[in-house]
Amino acid sequence: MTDLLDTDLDALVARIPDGAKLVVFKAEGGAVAMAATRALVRRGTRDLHVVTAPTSGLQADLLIGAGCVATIETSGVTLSEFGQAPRFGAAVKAGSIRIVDSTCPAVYAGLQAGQKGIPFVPLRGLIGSDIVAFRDDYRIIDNPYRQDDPIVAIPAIVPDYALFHVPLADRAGNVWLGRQTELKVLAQAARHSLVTAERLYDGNLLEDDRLAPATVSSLYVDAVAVAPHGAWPYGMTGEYAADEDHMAEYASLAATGEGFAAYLDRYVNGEAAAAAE
Amino acid sequence: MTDLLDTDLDALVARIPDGAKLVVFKAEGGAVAMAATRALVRRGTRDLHVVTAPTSGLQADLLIGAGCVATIETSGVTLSEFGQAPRFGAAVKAGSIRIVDSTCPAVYAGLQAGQKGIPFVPLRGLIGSDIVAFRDDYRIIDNPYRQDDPIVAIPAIVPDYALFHVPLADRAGNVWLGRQTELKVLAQAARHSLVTAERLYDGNLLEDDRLAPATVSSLYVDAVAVAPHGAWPYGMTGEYAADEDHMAEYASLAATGEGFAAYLDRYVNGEAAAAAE
Amino acid sequence: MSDTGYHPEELLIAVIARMLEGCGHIAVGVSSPIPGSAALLRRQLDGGRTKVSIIGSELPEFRTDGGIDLFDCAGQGRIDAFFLSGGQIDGQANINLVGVGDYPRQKVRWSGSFGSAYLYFTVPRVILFREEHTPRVLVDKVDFISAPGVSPPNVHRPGGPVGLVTTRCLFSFDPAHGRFRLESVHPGHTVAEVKAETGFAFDCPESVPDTPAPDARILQLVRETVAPQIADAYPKFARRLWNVASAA
Amino acid sequence: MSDTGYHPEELLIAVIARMLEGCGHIAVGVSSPIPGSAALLRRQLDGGRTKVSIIGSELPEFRTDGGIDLFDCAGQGRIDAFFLSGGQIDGQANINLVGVGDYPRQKVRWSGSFGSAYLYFTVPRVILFREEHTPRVLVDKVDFISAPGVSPPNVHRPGGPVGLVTTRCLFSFDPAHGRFRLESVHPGHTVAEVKAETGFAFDCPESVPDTPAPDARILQLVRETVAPQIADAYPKFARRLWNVASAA
Repeated sequence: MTDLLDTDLDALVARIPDGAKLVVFKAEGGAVAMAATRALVRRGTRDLHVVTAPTSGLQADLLIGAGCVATIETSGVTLSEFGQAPRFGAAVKAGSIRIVDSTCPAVYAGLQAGQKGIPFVPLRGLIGSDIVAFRDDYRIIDNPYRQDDPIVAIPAIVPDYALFHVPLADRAGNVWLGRQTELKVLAQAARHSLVTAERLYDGNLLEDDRLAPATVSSLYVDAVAVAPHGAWPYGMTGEYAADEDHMAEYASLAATGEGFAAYLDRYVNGEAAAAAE
Repeated sequence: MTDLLDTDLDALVARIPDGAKLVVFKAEGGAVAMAATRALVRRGTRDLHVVTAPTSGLQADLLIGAGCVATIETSGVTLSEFGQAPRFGAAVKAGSIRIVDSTCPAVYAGLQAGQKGIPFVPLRGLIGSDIVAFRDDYRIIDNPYRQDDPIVAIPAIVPDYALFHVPLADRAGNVWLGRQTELKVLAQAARHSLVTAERLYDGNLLEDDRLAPATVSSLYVDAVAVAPHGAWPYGMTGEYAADEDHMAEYASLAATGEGFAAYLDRYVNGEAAAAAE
Repeated sequence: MSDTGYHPEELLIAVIARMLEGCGHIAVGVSSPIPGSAALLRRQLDGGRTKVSIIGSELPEFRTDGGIDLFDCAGQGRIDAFFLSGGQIDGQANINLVGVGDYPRQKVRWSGSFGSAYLYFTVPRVILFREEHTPRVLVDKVDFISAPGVSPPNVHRPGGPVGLVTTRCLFSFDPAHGRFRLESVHPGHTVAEVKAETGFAFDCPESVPDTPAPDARILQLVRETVAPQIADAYPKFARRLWNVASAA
Repeated sequence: MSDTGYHPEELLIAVIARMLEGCGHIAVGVSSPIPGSAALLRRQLDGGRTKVSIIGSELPEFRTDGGIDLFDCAGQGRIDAFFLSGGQIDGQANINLVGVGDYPRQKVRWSGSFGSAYLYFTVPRVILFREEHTPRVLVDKVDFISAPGVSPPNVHRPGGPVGLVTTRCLFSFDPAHGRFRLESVHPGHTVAEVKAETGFAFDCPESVPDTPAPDARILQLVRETVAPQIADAYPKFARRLWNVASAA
């Protein structure tokens, strides 16, 4: 079996071409591949269609601020207790990104349709919201099981790439999701999955009766890079807490374009310089 | 928090009324609640609508042979290497049960629709099969995203009860599924879940980062009975192997009505007598 | 603490807990310490029978991933109450979590609609909660409908808004007429003030009672039992109000 | 072993392995030791690059739960080849896994259709495999269509049957005409015998070659490398043929 762990962060993100549809996972729990996201920014990837599953925070804001994003399809971008996402807000105001507003269960439903290989999943709710009004890819169809019962069809979302961070990966390329079991939907809906892992698991994750249930098999994984502390400044359940000071610093710096540039210098490009020393 | 573990097998199955729609899980891996099934037979429950998710073996054959079943909705009932399911075959031939033929992914899709609270899930395939021809609850609808593209709508399956066996349950009523993660779909699609567990877990399953991902929370669980060896004569991954001698004995006895009656006496009613001694 | 003998937040917790009476399972979204406390108070009042899921909490009993399970659970009809808010809320209970100005290039952009466009339809008792009660927030018509307050009769909608709680008052909502009704004004506030600070028209009875202040038993439950529980999900909130740390 | 120097099963394994050339991921259902061995042989011939999922196997590399994941995987287009069989198979490649006689009260009831009605549509290369080659199995028209061999052009169908392997011969299948074509007859069997034992009409060229016997390299791979691997999923089969126990 091929060793899928023979890659570093730069090689991992180099697989994502300009213009790709990239799905990333929400901030809670630590599945945010922040180290890989900084590598993506350094690489200067452009014109991404970012799908947030279903929301995002610093990760999307950083990609938008750095000019990597053409379209963002999201149910919400927020820095939570650190306030609104500043580069996202500025980009919307400037009209420099295309925004595709969604609602959390519709993002999941679209990804689940992608996972099942079906063209759509019907979903309750939504009718009468401006989300539906502004999306030309939703259709209101008739429930074939009841008279006069409109329901919204959510089309399948099939991202080119899923990018996420997990606690464990093994040499065969299997990855253990921990509590973030929704990542399985992302991995199976996307054509390719790129994963960073906190650490290497010595053995085969699928052999362990306790780990196997939350393991995505290598069948769905294109490449894995080991990235200790790879969710930082987000935290990771059972591993480390979020770096609240850093989040506050980001929120403060990113409030202006100049501050954001300083943030990039210090923490994104500076990270590479520090690593090279 | 209520202790959901204060029940025995008889009390557990007494919750299932005659005529209930009951979903049970396929035989692989050991999630078959065989001890509870024998209790159900002893109780004399009648007119069940059994949905097998997606197939069954000894469990369905036993319930059918004992006269508990009015309708069976299934993708397959088989004793696998021990041959066709004899009481199922006899009941079909005699016309004594209603058979609703399905196909595995359609059972899962229907249960997933129940889990999501949506009226149906569209599914590829099936068109032109006699499964569709004989089911008046399937509809062929138009894919709203492509011209002239028929697709089958699979209606939601919402069982009254799910009945299955798991490795671990805690006192709060959380149950750990092990590798049989599809059980989550059954538990969430059904209105009520009744669970037998190999053993008690001392602590809260949701607190353990390795067990929580495959744990169904007590929100979905009505009652749990601890039933060691509860899948016997089926095996259970990581616990015990299937009892092949017993399966062969069943296949041989159940080939005739008299033999099946002898089996019931010895292993179903006899089990209660032995326990009472 | 104000000279009423209780924090203003404690009044809101008590008000919301009353609105939750009879709920079997209450779910609380992120960044909602007051609704979360109210749900936990309701649970205490009901002898612990009420199930409470607080998204983002680490307490296993309340743990939910806030993901697919949450929405499926609501779709199954297993969530009886939920809380929504809005950057704007209008008189028909439409909520806007997206932004101000002409969509999509808005002059102020908020986070986004999250799960509102779905949960507003599927959860029977949705309580709107927004502390700020000004014409800026409570508008005549929202700039973007994240989720509509009412739906035509043929739209499947087991859920919807039952009321709106602010720091000034409590409104109930009548889905048949698509209008709010002023139910009570919190102690220290007036009907005239509510009218002046509300950007939408609402039904107002001739006599509007004061919102009852939380009694001693409620305050004791909140401070002794609820406070250490909510501290797990909202440590800063619990520290500020009650100087209490997490029980976990 | 027969006097050919190989087991009849080894010929079938070699035949099927040839049909699997170019597949990236082969899935094998339950109770399929010969297809499973063929898939593992294919993997050896391809230097281990081919992925093989054997349902029911305990080897982690091949492990799949055979559940929702399997069908989702096929729906995503990530399974290139699969095997189906039938209690009856007819000349249009319709398969019947349900029973004999008028449905639903049939005189002989088999297990049921399992995943066939879906996988036959979604997996590009479905190989029909049935050892018994008699007019009882290979019928003119099946009594119940578990899964149809062909579909109208407007039906989304990336998958379907490519051929049928029995103990007597190899048929290819032409979906455009909905007919089987006799490709080769296994050593020791004849075209006349195949015609006599087949209940459906099929295309038959004037000259039908013999199925090539497995050569020494293939037999060595099967016996030394594949046998201990398949023994994990099918211990009785591996013991009977090769007296080999599981490598696990």
